[in-house]
Amino acid sequence: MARIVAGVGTSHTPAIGAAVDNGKAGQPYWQPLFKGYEPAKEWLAKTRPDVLIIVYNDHVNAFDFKMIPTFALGCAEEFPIADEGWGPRPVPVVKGYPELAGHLVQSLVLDEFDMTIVNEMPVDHGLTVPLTLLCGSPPHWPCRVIPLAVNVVQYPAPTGRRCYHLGQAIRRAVESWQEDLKVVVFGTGGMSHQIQGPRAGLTNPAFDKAFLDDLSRDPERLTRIAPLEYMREAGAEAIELVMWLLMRGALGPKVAEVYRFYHVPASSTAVGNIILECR
Amino acid sequence: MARIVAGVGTSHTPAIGAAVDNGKAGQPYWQPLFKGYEPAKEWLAKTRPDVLIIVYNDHVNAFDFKMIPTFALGCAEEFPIADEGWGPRPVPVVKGYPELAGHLVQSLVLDEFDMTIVNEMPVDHGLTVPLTLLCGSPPHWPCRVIPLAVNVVQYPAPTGRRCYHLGQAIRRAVESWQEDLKVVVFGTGGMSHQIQGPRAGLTNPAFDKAFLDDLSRDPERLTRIAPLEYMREAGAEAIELVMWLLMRGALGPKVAEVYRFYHVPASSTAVGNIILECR
Amino acid sequence: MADDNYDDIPGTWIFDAQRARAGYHLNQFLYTLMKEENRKAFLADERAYLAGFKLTEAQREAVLKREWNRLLELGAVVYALAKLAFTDGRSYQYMASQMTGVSENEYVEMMLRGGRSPDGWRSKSERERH
Amino acid sequence: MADDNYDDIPGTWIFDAQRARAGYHLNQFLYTLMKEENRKAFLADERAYLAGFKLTEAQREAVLKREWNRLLELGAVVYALAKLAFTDGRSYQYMASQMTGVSENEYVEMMLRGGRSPDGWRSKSERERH
Ligand SMILES: [Fe+3]
Ligand SMILES: [Fe+3]
Repeated sequence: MARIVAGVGTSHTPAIGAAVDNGKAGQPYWQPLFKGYEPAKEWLAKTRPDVLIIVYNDHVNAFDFKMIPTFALGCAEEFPIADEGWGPRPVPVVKGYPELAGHLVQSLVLDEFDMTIVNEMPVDHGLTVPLTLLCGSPPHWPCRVIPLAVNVVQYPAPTGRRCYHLGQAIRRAVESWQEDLKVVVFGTGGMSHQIQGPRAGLTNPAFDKAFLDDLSRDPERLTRIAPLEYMREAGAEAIELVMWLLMRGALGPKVAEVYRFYHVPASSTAVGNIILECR
Repeated sequence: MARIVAGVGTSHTPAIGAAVDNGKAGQPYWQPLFKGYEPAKEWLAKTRPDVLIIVYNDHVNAFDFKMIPTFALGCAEEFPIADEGWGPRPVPVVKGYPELAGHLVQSLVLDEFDMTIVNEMPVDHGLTVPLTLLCGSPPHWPCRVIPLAVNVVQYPAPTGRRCYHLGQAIRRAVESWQEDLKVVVFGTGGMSHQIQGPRAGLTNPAFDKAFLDDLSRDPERLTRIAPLEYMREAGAEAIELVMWLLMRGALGPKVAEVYRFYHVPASSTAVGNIILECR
Repeated sequence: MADDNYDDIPGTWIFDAQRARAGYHLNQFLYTLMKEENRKAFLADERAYLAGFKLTEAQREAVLKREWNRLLELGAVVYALAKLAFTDGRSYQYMASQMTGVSENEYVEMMLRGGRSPDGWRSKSERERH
Repeated sequence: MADDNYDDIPGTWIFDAQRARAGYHLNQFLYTLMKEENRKAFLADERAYLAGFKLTEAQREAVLKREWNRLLELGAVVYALAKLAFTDGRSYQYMASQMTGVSENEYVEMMLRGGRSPDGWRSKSERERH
């Protein structure tokens, strides 16, 4: 039986990818951030998952405005790296897991989640920056990846509650897959950030800390945060945190926090990283 | 306040459109069918809705296999007629209602339905044949149309129960729109049909009659029909009937059946038409 | 949750995720037949046209031979497959008749008599008893 | 159901269905700036390039003048808008600084000091009291 063994929450700020790609990771601006991710990197190498389910959002790179899916599950053999305007990031192509992804779609639709099946899709920094942060710069990514793209660009994003429930359904779906697989779920984006308008640069460490605390202590409280509250308290783009709730939902009722890191700033964002193991 | 006043169930068999477009509607094969639709046509002309919400499925015309949305709501100003392989049907372009469609998406996503927003989309026979059957061949369609495309092509389609609940949510969403509008919902496709494989031509009038009966008498029973049961009893493509349940959900608890017509065959399908008024 | 025993229904192939994956390039090929210029190019040299798509050898042969049921089995979705029949100037009913192993006329006659009864076609065991 | 009082948040424009509709062609224009050849063509003759898109006069002027906040107001989505800044060889932080009315350096400094406090920015009434 396949099992989800842990979840990782992490920001996916594009500037982090650019810092690595341009050899700036050792500079004083970036050094504390990459140092803070070292333990998570070691944890993932030790955990050796077979599959990562990466919950992220596309930033108008794979999807233009013709179609905007709320939940899009990547079922392809592989996912090329998106050209976001300056050529694709120099990172390995992302290998999918079409058999398992097809099973997930089937199970989720019958479980009343209205998934969009995606058979061709480039992946942008939302997915590749977390891979870089957690896996470094290997010649090939260490495991297969199932991308789950969530619309958080056009309002309204799905509610945190809906995301949490989808996570729970993903857990059921993974557990009904016969193969013996170790699965880790990434929730990406956030933490507090506002990257547009006169309010740009808004950062709310208190909100972020409470969010990190309650991922293990009281996730139900987090599912009651209204979309507007994310925007008011933590910036318009903090709504991305609903993707962390999707990850959290997939971990089952009891988790143990095994690592946490928090840092301001990366470009205009607060950066958070947490590792939660299923208990 | 906008109100959903009635629902129409109707088949959308492409051969029906071809019969009209090629001037064959008066031939003995087709004459009984078009005669059977006359009362529904008169009913719609008398009812004069401002907006039709047409629940249908695309048949690999608007969507290729790159992306397959479970529920796609058309938010465009207008929808061109798809070229399904022999040039577009010679019928008027379909005018949308982007303001109301945008409101529906917003309301439905916050109500935890995982809609895909579609801003550009040609519409195929699934949507245009019902318009032809109910409105004839006018120079312009008599009202605006919001297309709701449901995936019933790649298994699994959404369950009947999920569709019914989406219909209920659409009713709530319409009723929270300030404008004074009369809305009619079309559920299209079906009835019993199997159009592929050694089993092609399968037709089950008893199943169809029970389905028509229970749309007003016991819709909850219909929501418990499993996907497999549609396929076993009424043909692989009878799964399209879940779109009639979506329509039924949008009508509220009490309806009166004001018209029914049933006919076999149109090409390989059984044809059904029902009109249900909200009470 | 998933009642996925649909392999038990005789005489049909359900287009699920697995079949969609197997038929992906086949369906992308069929999808191109929506355009007149592509239909012409295909008919002018079928093998050359097919060389532009990553079909399996079995899929390619089934296209060339118009083995309709085999194409369904190999992952064609019926709505895309119909575009191949239309390219040949055939009707949907012709294609359906070929799938059922009768002539187009016989198929049309069967539909006019009310279609095929579900009796004997609900499950493989019911089919065997028939 | 819908807590859609987000107009009450100061200093931001929420990209909702209505704004997406208003900005549809603007965003489709910005989307084309993902390609190097398009960026070159745009910079070579901005007005000529823009003529290929159904922008409103206000949107066109705001693009030419790089009025970043105005573009957000007129329906640009920020991720697409960033492609315009990149086309100019500018950084994301530059664009953000222009939106906040300070220099890029001042903006970067503010972020290094921990970013902007939410106090005074939660609602329009809180903003006025500040
Ligand atoms: Fe993001
Ligand atoms: Fe259909």
